[in-house]
Amino acid sequence: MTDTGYVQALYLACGVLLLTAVVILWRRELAVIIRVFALQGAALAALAAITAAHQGSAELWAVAAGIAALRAGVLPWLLRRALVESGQAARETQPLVNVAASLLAAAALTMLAYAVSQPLVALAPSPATQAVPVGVAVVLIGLFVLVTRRRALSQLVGFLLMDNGITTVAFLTTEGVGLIVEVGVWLDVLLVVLVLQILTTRMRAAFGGTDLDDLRGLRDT
Amino acid sequence: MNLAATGLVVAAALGGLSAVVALVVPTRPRPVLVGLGTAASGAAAVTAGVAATGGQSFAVSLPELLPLFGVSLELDALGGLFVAVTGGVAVVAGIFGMSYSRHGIGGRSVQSVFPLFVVVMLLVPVAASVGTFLVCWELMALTSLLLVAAEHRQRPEVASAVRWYAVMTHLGLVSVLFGLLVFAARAGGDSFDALRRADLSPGVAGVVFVLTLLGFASKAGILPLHAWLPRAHPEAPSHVSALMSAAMVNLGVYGIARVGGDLLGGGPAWWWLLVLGLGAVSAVYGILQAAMSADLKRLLGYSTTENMGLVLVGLGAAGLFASSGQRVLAGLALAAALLHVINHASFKSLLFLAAGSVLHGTGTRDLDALGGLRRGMPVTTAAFGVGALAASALPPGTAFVSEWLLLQALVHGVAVPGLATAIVMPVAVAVVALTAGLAVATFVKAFGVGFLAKPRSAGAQQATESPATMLVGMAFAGAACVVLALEPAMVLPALARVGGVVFGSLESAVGGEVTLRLEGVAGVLSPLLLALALLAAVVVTVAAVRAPGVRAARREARLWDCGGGPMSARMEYTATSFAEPLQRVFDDVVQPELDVDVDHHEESAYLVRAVEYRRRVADRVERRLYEPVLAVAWRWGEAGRGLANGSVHRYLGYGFYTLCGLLIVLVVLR
Amino acid sequence: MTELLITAPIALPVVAAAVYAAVGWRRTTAWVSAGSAALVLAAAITLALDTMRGGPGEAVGGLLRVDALSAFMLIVIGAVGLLAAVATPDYLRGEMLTGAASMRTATRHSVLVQLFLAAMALAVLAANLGVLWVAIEATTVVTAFLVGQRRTRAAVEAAWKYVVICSAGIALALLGVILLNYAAAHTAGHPGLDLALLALSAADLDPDVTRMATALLLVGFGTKAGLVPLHAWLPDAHGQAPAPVSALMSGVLLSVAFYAILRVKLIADAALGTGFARALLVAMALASLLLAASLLLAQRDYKRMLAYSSIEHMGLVALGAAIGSRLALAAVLLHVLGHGLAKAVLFLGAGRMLQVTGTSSIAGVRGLAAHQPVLSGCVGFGVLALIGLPPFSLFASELGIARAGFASSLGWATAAAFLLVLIIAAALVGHTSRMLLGGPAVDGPGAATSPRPLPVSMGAALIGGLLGAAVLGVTAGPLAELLSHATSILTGSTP
Amino acid sequence: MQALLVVAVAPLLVGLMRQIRARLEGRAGAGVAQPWRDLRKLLRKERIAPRGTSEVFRAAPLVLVATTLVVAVVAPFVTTASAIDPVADLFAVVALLALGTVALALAGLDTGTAFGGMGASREMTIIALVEPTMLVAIVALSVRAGSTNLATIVSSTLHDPARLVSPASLLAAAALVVVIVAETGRLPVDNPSTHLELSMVHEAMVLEYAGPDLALIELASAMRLTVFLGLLANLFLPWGIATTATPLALLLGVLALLVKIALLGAVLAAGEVFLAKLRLFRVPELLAGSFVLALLAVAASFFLA
Repeated sequence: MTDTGYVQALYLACGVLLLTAVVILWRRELAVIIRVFALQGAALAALAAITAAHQGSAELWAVAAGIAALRAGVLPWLLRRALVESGQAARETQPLVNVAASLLAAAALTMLAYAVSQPLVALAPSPATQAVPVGVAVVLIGLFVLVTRRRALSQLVGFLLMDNGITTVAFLTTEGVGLIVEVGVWLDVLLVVLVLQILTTRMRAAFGGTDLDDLRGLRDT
Repeated sequence: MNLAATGLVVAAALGGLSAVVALVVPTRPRPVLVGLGTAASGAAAVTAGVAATGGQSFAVSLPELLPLFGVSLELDALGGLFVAVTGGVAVVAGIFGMSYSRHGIGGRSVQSVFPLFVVVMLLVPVAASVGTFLVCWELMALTSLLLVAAEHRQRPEVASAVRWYAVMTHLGLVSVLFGLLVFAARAGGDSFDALRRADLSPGVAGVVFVLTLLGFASKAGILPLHAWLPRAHPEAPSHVSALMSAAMVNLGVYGIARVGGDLLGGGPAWWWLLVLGLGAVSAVYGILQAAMSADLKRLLGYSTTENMGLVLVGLGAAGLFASSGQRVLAGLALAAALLHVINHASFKSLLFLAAGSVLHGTGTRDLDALGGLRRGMPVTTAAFGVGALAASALPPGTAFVSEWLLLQALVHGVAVPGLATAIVMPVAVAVVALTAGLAVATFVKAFGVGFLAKPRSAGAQQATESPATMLVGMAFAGAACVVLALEPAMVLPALARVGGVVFGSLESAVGGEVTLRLEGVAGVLSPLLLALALLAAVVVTVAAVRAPGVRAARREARLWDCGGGPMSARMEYTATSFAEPLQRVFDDVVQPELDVDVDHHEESAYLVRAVEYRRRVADRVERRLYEPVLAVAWRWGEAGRGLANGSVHRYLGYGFYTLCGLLIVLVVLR
Repeated sequence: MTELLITAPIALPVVAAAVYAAVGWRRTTAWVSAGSAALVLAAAITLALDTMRGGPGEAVGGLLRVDALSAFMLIVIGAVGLLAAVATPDYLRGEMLTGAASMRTATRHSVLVQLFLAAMALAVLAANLGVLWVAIEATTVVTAFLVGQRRTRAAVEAAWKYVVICSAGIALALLGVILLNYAAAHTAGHPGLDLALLALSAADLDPDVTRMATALLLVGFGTKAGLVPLHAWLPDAHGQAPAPVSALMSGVLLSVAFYAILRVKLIADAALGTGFARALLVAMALASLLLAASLLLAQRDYKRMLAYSSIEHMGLVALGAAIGSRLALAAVLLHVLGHGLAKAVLFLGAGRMLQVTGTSSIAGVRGLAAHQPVLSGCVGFGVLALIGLPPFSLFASELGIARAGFASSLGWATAAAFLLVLIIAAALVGHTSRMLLGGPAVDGPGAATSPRPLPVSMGAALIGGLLGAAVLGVTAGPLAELLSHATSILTGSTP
Repeated sequence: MQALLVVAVAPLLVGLMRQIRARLEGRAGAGVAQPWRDLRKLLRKERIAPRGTSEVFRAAPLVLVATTLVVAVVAPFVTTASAIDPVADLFAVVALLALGTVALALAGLDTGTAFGGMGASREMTIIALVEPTMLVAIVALSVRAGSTNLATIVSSTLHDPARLVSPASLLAAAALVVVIVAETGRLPVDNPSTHLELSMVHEAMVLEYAGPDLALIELASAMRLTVFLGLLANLFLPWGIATTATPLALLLGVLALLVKIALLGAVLAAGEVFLAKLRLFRVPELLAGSFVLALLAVAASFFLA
């Protein structure tokens, strides 16, 4: 792969990542959100694959394959299953902040990410590190989704969004943090999602829904 | 090992042993063994303390104890005085407790904490490093707290007293801790030796002094941090009250003397004016509240505030004199203050033990329900009488001597130049005088209403004398009162040595063997001669009256009842009515709350069926100072609960906004 | 041999978990968990002796490393784990009596608790920051179901909040790990994420990147340590988890997360100077203390009260770490151990109170001392230990932190912190005395139950924990040397 | 010797004052020696023990007389050389006199009657204000003398008569006059000849006494009045007091004392004719006023030192 091709492919993948994050913020239907999330997973896998191709590293190819399986396959599948279980009533997210404001916030967060990432770029300027702000922005948008979305499932998506962003940063800066740690991280993420999914089921049994605003029993006021 | 060291080690060992014994022996012999052990420990401590004030010293360092800090102990004359006083109180309280503990407080925990309380009180004046001092100080708070809580099942007020005490003692600790730690940080060492050598800027020294003063004053029951005292002292079991009121509060004085005098080396005049001012306010306020109080133990508790106030007046005057180079007068004022500490310990332990005996015999400590105890409890009555005489600063009582010395010191305060002195000294004189006058009224009330006249309740009617050990305990305390009243000169050399520790070498200010002879200023007083003269005068009078052949036998006669038939106990003056005129006089200061409900007959508004009169003398300082603070805390708590409103979004939002803010700061600061 | 010993604290609980998974929880296996915890403690002590004599040791290809600090943390894990494990059988039996748990629940509980212990042991033994992160995140996963064990609405809610908040927070820490890795990749030494190597070559790290990484790591690990801003899971989770799990979470998990902060701070200080991490930690410490004070003043639930008190103590520990002198750090470590013991006792006691009275509301419990003297005594002394009264070791450690604080440039922060601690102490004493003191309640939920005596092993755990804290406060004995070694690691000096 | 003098003179002083009042009110009067005759009569009567009273009740008159006697012995009335110098301290003297009052108040409480309690309560209220005033006034006097020893104060005043017209001295004198009036139970604080329940103070306490006991109390009251007037006289007008122990000086001292006391008593008695008794709750205002005077005296002595 040529250098320009590599750079273009890299930036394309990063663009898709950021775009999908914004779309997740934009759309209300959970089914669409999950599909977009799968697309983001694929973009992330592509990013890994591009890096692998550029470096010619077998280990990175394996990592890319793992990412594709986990983030474009297993996790969206788990989410979809949870969505099916939850029935018709819970198909839409109900943001605490309306969509227009959310998008504005996303724009501001992206700016912030860009500003914050300057030293990261400055440490080792390269095409890959130039794209680091995208990863940071995805992390911040993910956190924003966690804070403002009221469905259990959309919080799950928000968490995964953060995780995708972090993985992006990892790839863009240092091509990963070593296989053992990488696998450990994946395992943890997977387990967290599983746990949250089981808890969603229990929540539905206990509360009759997955609206997080119902979770107000434990408080001091 | 000299006598001081041996005594102290034996005292600590005996105390610890008693605590262990309390845990293992069965209920029946427990109070006796613990009481004996505590008394023996106290006796050993007295020996050690007396030896230390006699010039012996003792130092030991135990770095293995108290992680991060280590423990170091040193017994000098100043510490020795307080060790001796504490030990003395422990002796009488221990003996008294042998039978007093039988009703309700003979449990394992209380009985094992009691000797420990004594031991840690003995260790406080011996501590020779910041860490050691604070740990002993806080252990003292802990053990006394547990003892105050001893009777929590019997009375709901105990729990409230525990809360007040715990919070305020902690407040005091934090204040002392701040002061000492700032001191230690500037001095670069924890040991008192390092602190003594430290060279502090006046500002820092002032901060250290004020912070520690606040904490120590709180322990001594000085305004404005006194509120725990009239709650905790009455609610504790009486022999514990005696220990707290006669021994523990002294350690507040010790702290001020040690830190302000010994460690900080005197300091400017304003420190001591502050001490004097706090003392003066406390003295008047304490005795006023005592005069209004109808609860015997609460009255005694407030009287402690008064007496500690007087001690601080003396201590403040001593510091003032020392700061202006008047070493003789400083010695005189300090001797007065320390003598008052000793005297107060003797009569306050006696009074609290007598109050305990009353509580034991009648089941109440409400003066309005007592009366006529002299028939059922003659020894207790006599004991309380001796104590009341001692406390009311009348000759031939103990407090008279120390207050006389104090006034002597103040009279000569004119020698100190400066406007502040010219204003403060007359006020201090007035305060001491006013306190003396009110103390007389207070103790006449306590003794006259509580013990003389007719019983006002069934409990007082059926009162019987307490068991022998309680009487022996009171007898010891009473003997101490009498000896101190007649022969105060015997403790003077010790006081002079203590003065040397506090303000550097002071010239001996008071001398004499039978007669107290002030050195450097004119003034003599002989309590013993005074008492003898009084006795002689009584004998002469008796002889003179008997001489003309008057019949010695007395005929019993009816009381004057205005012809209305026998008088009942309900017609008597109660403690409340006794204090009513005084309360009117000081209406503006004490601000009592009156509540009069008049219940009329149906037929006419002029015929009264029943009048209900309630009077409550609330602590005004409390009202003004504590209630707003409590209200703020309450509002804070209510508002604070909003922080945890259960919304997971808000919780995550805390993190989100913090993160964004943090990132922005990072961007800006780069 | 050493290699085996280093893996033992992780392997033993895993084996115990396997035993429970295979055999199930029953009379014969009830004490397996206690045995495993005791062995962990024994291993920890042996390791501590080894490290003091022979310096750090490594295992599993350098992924695990034990030094004095790890050994000390292992001792904390072992000690508190032992307390919790000893009390667990009685607790589970009590739950079964009330129908709140079944044999299956008990089995699951035991398996998860053992895995929890293993994860914590892994966290403190990890030689690599990435592994440390994985282990700490693993504790979240493992304990999620323990928090939600009762499956009531409240339990599910608490578990959800716990997992979501902690995962989000710890994700930030992951970002921090990755940034640190990035910075490390651009140094001469290429230390990767190895903690010791990072600390050695920290001076070469790019300051800007490291600064950002440190901020993220502190906030992220601070989440698990119960520090503001992402603290809010703590009262819910600690309030809802079964008592032994609350004891473990409050007594050890928070400290293990704080251990991560200490390791990060060591690197950050070397790279950035002490100012940055200190400023952040002081801010977090004061905010945590302020929050704890605000919520304790009018608290209505005693388990939440204990949870907020944990936030307070982590705030104090953070303050100590911010001060950063030898004395402060030694005090921090001592505080971690003392707090672990005292808080474990209190949570176990609170669990028993809940079983006896049937309510966790402070207003619902009155005059407990009258019919549960031993339990009340333990809870009362526990609270006294918590507010820093001697002879408990928290007195010495708080005094140490204060002493060091006034000697440092953080005098004002220390003063503010201790004023807040005073307010918190007042609130704790107020609430506790209302529950314990007074005559026997005549009616209300607190009085309805018949006086059930405290089970022996539960009592042993409570009294043992208190005695441990008290002995530690009187003399640290051989621990003093270990503390000194561990402090040297934290200050980057030689002992 | 001094004591005998005081004992002998005291009833005569009371008789004198009564006589002056009687004359001023237009009555003939019972004669100066009437109090002595009363005492003789009372002493011969039977001793009475009211039901329910205790040793305190019986001992109170003795204590009252004894304290006054001690003061009479030690205070410098005739000569500046005191019999027992270590007791001749102003504070001690004041406290001794207060002790007597306390004994009486306790006796009043001991009877258990409403009157006894009332009298004791009022007396204690008054003494709670009187004692401080006295102490403060004493301090004002002793600041300049540098001692609270009575003899020292008196002789220093003799040496430096100009001091008497200093503000401190005048203020202290005024304060002392007021409190002595209060302490001895004269108008306008208390009416020694009333037996009206609502206004009694002193008389209410001693209501149950009869016979020899009453005689002792009456004697003690008279002695206290004499002692106070004597003190007042010698503190502010010390001339004539014997500074040496020669018989002539002593005789002169006795004469001077008698004249001074008689004069003061006459002034007091004359004043009483023109005064009505204050309401009880107005009394504290009067005493507070005198307390402030005394305080000002001390302040003046400090400022002008």
